[in-house]
Amino acid sequence: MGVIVNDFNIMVGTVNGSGSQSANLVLMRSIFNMGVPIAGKNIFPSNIAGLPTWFNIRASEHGYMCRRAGTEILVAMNPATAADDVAQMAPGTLVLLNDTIGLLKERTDLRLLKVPFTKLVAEISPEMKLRKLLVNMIYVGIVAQYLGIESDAIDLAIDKQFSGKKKAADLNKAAVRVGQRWATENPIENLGYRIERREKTKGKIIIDGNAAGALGAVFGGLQVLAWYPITPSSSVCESAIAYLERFRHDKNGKATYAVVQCEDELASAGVVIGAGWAGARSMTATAGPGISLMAEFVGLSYYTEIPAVIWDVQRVGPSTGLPTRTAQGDVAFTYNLSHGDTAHIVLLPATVRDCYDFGAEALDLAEEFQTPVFVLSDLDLGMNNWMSDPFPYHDKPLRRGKVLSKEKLDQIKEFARYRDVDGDGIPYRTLPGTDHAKAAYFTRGSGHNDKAEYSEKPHDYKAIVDRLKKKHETARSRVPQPVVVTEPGASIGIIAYGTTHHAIVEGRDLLKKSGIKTDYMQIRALPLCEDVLRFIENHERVYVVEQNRDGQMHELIRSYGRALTDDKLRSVRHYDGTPIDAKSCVDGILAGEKVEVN
Amino acid sequence: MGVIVNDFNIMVGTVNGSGSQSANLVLMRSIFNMGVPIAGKNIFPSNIAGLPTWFNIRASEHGYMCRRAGTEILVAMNPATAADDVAQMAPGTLVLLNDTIGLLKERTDLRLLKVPFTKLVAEISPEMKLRKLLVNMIYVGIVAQYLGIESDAIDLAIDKQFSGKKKAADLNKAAVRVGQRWATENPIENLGYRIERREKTKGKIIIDGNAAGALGAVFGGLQVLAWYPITPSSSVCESAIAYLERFRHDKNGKATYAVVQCEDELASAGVVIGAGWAGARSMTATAGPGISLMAEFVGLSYYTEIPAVIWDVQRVGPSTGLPTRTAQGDVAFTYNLSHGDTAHIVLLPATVRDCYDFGAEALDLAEEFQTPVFVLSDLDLGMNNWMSDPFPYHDKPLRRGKVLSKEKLDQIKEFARYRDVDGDGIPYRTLPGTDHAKAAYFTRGSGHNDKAEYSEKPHDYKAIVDRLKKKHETARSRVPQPVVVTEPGASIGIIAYGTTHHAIVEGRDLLKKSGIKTDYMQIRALPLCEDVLRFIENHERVYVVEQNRDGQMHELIRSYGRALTDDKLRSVRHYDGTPIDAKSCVDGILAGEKVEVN
Amino acid sequence: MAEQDQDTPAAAPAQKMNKLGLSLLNYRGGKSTLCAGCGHDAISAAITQAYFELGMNPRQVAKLSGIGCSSKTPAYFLGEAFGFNSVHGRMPSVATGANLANRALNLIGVSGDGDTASIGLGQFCHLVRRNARMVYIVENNGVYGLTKGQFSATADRGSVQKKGERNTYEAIDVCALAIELGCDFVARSFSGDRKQLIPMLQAAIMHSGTAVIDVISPCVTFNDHEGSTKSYDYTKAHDWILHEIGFVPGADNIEVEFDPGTTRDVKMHDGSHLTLKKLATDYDPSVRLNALSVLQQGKADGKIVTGVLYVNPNSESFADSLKMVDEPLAHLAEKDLRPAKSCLDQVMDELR
Amino acid sequence: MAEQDQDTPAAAPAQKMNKLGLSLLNYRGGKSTLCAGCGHDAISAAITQAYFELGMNPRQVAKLSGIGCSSKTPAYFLGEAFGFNSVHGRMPSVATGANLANRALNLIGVSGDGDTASIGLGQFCHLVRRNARMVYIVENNGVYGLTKGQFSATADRGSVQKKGERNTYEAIDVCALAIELGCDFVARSFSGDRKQLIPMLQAAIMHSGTAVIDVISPCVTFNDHEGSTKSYDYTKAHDWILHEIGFVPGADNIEVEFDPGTTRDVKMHDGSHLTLKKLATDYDPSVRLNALSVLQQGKADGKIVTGVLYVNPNSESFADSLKMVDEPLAHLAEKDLRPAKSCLDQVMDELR
Ligand SMILES: Cc1ncc(C[n+]2csc(CCOP(=O)(O)OP(=O)(O)O)c2C)c(N)n1
Ligand SMILES: Cc1ncc(C[n+]2csc(CCOP(=O)(O)OP(=O)(O)O)c2C)c(N)n1
Ligand code: SF4
Ligand code: SF4
Ligand SMILES: [Mg+2]
Ligand SMILES: [Mg+2]
Repeated sequence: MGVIVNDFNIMVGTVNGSGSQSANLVLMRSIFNMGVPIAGKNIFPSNIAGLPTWFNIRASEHGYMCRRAGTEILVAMNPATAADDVAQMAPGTLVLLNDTIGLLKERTDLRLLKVPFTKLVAEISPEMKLRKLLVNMIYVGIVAQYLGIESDAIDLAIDKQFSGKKKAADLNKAAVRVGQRWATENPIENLGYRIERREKTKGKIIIDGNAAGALGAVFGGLQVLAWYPITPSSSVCESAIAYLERFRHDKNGKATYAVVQCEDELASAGVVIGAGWAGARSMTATAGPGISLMAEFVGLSYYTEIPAVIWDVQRVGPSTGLPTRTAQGDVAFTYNLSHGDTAHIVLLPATVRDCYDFGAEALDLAEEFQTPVFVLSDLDLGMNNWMSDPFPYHDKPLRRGKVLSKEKLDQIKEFARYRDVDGDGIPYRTLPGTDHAKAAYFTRGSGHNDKAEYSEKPHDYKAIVDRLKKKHETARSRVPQPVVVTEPGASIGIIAYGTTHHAIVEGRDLLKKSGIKTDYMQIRALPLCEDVLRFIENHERVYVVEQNRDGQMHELIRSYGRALTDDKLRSVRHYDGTPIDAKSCVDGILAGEKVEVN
Repeated sequence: MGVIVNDFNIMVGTVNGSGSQSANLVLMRSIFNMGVPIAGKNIFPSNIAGLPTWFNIRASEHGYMCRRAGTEILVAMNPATAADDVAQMAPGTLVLLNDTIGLLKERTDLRLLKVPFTKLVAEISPEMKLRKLLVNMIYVGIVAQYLGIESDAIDLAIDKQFSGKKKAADLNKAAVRVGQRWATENPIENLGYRIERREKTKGKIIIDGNAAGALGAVFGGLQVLAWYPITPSSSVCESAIAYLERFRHDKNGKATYAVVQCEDELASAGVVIGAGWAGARSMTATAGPGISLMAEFVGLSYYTEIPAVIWDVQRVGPSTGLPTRTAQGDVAFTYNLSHGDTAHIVLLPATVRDCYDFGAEALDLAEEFQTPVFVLSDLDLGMNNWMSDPFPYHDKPLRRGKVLSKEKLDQIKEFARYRDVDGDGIPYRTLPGTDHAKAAYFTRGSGHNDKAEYSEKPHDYKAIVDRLKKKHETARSRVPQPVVVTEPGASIGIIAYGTTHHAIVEGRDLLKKSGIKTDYMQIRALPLCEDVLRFIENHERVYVVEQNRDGQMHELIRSYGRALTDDKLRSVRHYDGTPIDAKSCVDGILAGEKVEVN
Repeated sequence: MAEQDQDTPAAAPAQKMNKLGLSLLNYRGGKSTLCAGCGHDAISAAITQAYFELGMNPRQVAKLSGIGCSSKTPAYFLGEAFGFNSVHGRMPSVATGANLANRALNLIGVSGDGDTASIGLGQFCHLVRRNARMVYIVENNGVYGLTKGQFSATADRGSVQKKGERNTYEAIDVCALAIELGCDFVARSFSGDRKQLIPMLQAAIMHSGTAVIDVISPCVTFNDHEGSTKSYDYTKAHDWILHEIGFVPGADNIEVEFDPGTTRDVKMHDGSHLTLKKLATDYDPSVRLNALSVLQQGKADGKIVTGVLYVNPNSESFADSLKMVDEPLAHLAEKDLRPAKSCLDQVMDELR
Repeated sequence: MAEQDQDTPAAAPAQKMNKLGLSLLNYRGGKSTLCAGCGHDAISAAITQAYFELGMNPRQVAKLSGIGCSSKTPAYFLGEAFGFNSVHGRMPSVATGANLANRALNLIGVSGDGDTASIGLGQFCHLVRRNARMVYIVENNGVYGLTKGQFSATADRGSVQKKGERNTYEAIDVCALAIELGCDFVARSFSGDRKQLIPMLQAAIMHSGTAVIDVISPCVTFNDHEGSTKSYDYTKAHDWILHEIGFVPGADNIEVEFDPGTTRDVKMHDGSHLTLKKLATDYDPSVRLNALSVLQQGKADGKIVTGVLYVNPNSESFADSLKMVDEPLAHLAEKDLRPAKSCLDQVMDELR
């Protein structure tokens, strides 16, 4: 077997709260600093400290960023899971085992190295508290040494991780050196994996989706942020707060924004709607349980036509479900959130760049369409580290929608809050406080006519909801449109969205190797547009790949599509809480194509 | 023109809080007492007193019970709407106008009678307060006299309405007499409408759907009722309380039930789930806004597999929407209520008999399937008066589902709360307080294995949600099955559910007259069953008729159905807040059939 | 200046103008659809009068409410003001959002006892805690009027429903709660006491944080019978009036004359004066525990305590505590909202 | 009878049995997954001990909670009891339902300060109002532990977060609220004061209505630093202990000996005794206003008042006020649940 260069997984099994997170990030960034694309995924429990956590670093020459099953190098630091972790390894895996951990069954088919971490770390610091943290840097040194990661790359990563704290950086570097030395003293023959310098990460950034979304919102003119903490969405708001605090004060140091940590998600939704009504760009972020609680308010926002942006960083299950696992389970629910007939704009970011773009775009769309806009991220995108090209500065004017100022009111004969003046279903609005005789109107649920007057008349109600539907139709072509990638000669299509995208990118290459050419449509928003139907028409079979049990997007497409048969449109689903990998999607498609799956 | 017998509408336009409701019920019941089928619909505003209200009495020889557009006899008592009410009448309509109301435009094409109500009522009572109420009985007398309704029939109705209160009854009878006398003194030539005695209502009852549902629940062993008032569902609970108070005390006068008026719908849902968990048959009733608020709890109930019954008496719109108008707008939302992948059992009553049956059936299904069960009624069914055959006593044992008692636990080796022992996806449960070493388990969201132990393992989660899906599949054949009515030679099918049923019953007769034969499938529950697909397969075209904007059931059928094309399955919708009438549904179908619509 | 103080007997009362040159008509709203005699209508009239007399631009006012008969009333006063009839029990959060988006708006929230003390209790408490600047009125009739008369959470234990049912729950006293939660303006009044309510409202409108006024407002249709403790008769008979209230707007810059022996003077944040004329006892509304004791005592004695229960005129509003710019956020221009390109570049650099 | 009172030095402590013949092991739960040193774990231990000493059948207990680190703890005590980890902030309604379905269940609810005072405030208040029989424990650390340390609604104004942010909101005092809302058993303790907490828990368990115990329970990971007012150090330093608490179970039928001059004796509903030994001052917990003043005073003095703040042992539980049958509803047979055919016939007749 030859040497595999820049294409393998490193898995670290550890305990949360043990400080291994910094070490893992340093290891990941060291590879990145070698010019090799990486993707880091943290698999953590729903508690604060003391439970098993795994961190997977994927190095990928091709820049594949989805989860990849299989581990080439395992660092087993957690006594509680080491036996299990080791048992799951394929023969030949390199395992670094903390030598204080005794294994019941020693496997001879692995390359198992017992590392005297406790002894090694003792050299570096006499302080027990520090040792607990530094021990992790030792495995960074060992792994780096075996893989040929250069010291410069590591030091750069450490400086970044402990930026400003030179003493800490130096201590950590010392720990890395100890690890490197130990590895040099304990060489491995024919390891078979190596990191080689490349130029593939130059200028790139590493960021998580939540921070990226926050950045987009802050540069998109976010004015009011209301939130209630919930994993995995909290860092959307926490990052936004940090950026707001840095960049959004006037010359007197006063805030050009407001943040409210609310008592719950009902309140967050209310604040966002109240602020949207009064003319501020407002947003909140939550996860499924919060979405459920916001249902009534979202319906109000839809019927009263008030802008509101709601991020849903999707996780698994109800309440104590699997709050630290990922899913795309809220697509259908958010699209039609609230009782009665409703349909909302939903943006579906796949990358951190999308998060950044949609952070601003959602605010624009909400004000343009005067309606709630959802951004459906997920835990994998939101909380993991992703490599990306740097984000461009958006300098197009903010789209504030059809707002009638005092001056504009002077120019028009009549103002009717809910009238379809332009034929696009989107009415004009005025903002509270506008000092004009024609400005004021009374906002209430659906019981109103086009002048916002109370009405229980059948035709008034029907007119309102028909126009709302028209507005939704208008949105089809104005939300972010799908991106299509084709392969000459392909008769099979794949549709995916959100983080499933990354599994498709790799999956298509794998499929191609199996002789199956595919075209790929990445859906980026709801409502769906005509192109989706054309894409389906133009292919023999189309696989909709997603991360939920019920094939929610598959159903939405079937619902939207005319004359779609199941024979043509097929559903591939992955829904065990882990991010979808390329293999799951390939296997699903191969099964559909009745190709033998290995 | 001949005389139309037993087949016309009487509309009374009045003011709510004016006491006309009793008069309208007496008039309706008088016709009923003549043996002629009736249906009464109250169109009332969302306030307490002083706003326009209309009451429509349909007399129907055929027993059609849906709304029928058009008015043959108008009683215009409300100065605020009289002009409008009168303007809408077709030529020839008999209009009884309170002579204190001046009309701007007098129409000569109507048969307009100005009735000196104020003068007439003065004869009966000197008390102003009483006069305000009694004035309404005068129009009862007049209309009854013109139509040939016998005094016996009226007196019987009055005795029922004022049961026990002889003095009130006598006063009201006197007012009726005054009306009758006035009518006799002011005869109409060739009125063209008449009530003739029939035998079609013998033994029948008149009840509203909410009371019927409450009765079903109380006779179905309801133990805990939690509620928060909301129109149009309040009377489900208020009726249940009345029946519970009458029939559900032990020999010491102690209650065998508990009722909690909660602080909101979140709390109602919580109480129902807590009670269901602890082993009581529990239920709540609400409308759309409450459903929205219950979303999180319903997801918990689904994943933790706790029985819960939730009535949704559907109304229109959000909050201040049209809370006193009817709709079938919550079908899709309740079916998949809560974030993540969920699917619930939903019962769809069409008649008051269904309400009664489902009142008990929902409690059975909830315990059998250990899951939330919705009953989707609507304002039209819930709050209007419907004629029905009397309800049979259900004497089959209550179905309490798979509960392991202390004794049963002794007999089994292991108890695993979430294990699929029987292959139907439904696990066994124990009730809190069971004094057995094997009994206790810990209830939490989806993060558990089949022994109810905490687990974040991918395969544990997948196993749980796959089994939940299986359970839902099991439900397909165990929920109330569709009812099919056929017409020899029909190639067109109609699918409807809930109150739309009544428009279909009449609509099919109308269609037949237009030469279009139809078969009809009445869906009575979700999840859908295979029969629905077979019904579609067996017809050239199938119209799904319903009362919401987005064709929600149409979409659910398309989602469930394989290989259904839009060309075959079509959607007919009525959604202006009024109950669907036969004509709307016929017009929709004729348009689809490209038959000229008049 | 202060035109409302000039008594011009020549002009018909309808013509009377306030300092903005507006007549009472400019402060009226749509026609009420409530039951004739409903306490809520009297409160709407008092609100109309209070704003008119203050000479506040109605277009700078925003009216918010939840759901209920009470929550309908914003449609019946200040027709020139923007209104928002939101969802049941959640107006406080909507008002908070509106306050943050445009702090120059003068907010008035109208709620019911069900809307506030039943479904909305959590939001009410948290609004008070945040101290967003607004007047929050509870039109308290002890029942859910709009859903036909069920007991609400403010119904007194032992009080009797129209159909005869007796309430077995302890009543929630929203004033006591607000005081306990740190609210800096808490008062109770009676819809039948216009003389008390109008100046109380004016002081509340000028208060710099959340001002809570619980107004007993009888529901003539469902809760005005014997056995009710929220009927007109009962309230009149059991009203324990703490003091006679007066209000002198600060903008008028008039030196207030009052006798320190008989009248307390509270100088509000904006310089206006709330005067409290001593009645039977001398009540000091600047001590929280006083308010709690007087409420407990009222409860023990079967009295309804009305008046300004607690006031701290130096209340730091939510917007201030957030250190927001003075200009309403909603009025900020794009340049204030989008940071410069250099800021983004800086962040990108850090992420490399 | 009272085996826990016999001091049998021969038996090893682990073997010690209670009156049911169960050892402490029978009252233990699963292994905790909380941070080492978390206050919540100490509370779980106290709960374990309290039930063990009471000799209550653990299978008759049901443990309920919302969501949070605190709400996880029902998994860590009383492993033989049924548990329900429900949704965030809404455990009170679930507990109410469980109480109605089976009034024989001995309910213990565990919540956090976020779970109770932020998202769950409304439900908490309404639970107290209903007075469903249960112990309701707030494990109060002033932060949302499980979501990594944001301030909750019980964080004191001015207290400092780990990252340095200062809290600008007024703290919600759940004890004061509960007292204001008519709760008949309200106490505060400290996770570090096992001696106080155990008898307090025992009295709460025997209380006939809702018993609220707010336990300051430091979060070692996010709120145990300087500047925190919920740290171990701060709480120890500022603990104002009202009295020394003892508990004598009533089933033992032992005449309680106490010195009326130094000790107050509260005879609980079931005959057991709560004894409160006077410390610096003689605190009378039978007067609501006393509790409110002592809390206000504590606040003014920067003290954390711990002890039994208010107790009224003659509390009418929710199930009693509903006049329910004594037998748990969940145990009723079909014949009790479905009225006779004649009843239906009667209704049908009326509808004709
Ligand atoms: C979520 C929700 N639940 C229930 C209702 C029904 N509802 C409307 S108003 C109301 C109670 C109003 O009582 P209150 O606030 O006291 O106002 P009042 O009518 O007495 O003035 C209720 C329960 C609703 N609109 N929304
Ligand atoms: C509806 C909902 N919103 C938010 C969350 C996220 N969440 C879980 S626990 C928690 C706060 C817990 O704080 P607290 O009750 O004080 O418990 P602690 O962890 O401090 O013991 C939050 C916000 C959730 N689970 N559900
Ligand atoms: S029902 Fe009561 S609260 Fe509602 S409008 Fe009528 S009197 Fe007022
Ligand atoms: S985070 Fe805080 S509250 Fe949570 S377990 Fe750790 S110490 Fe306890
Ligand atoms: Mg009320
Ligand atoms: Mg906490």
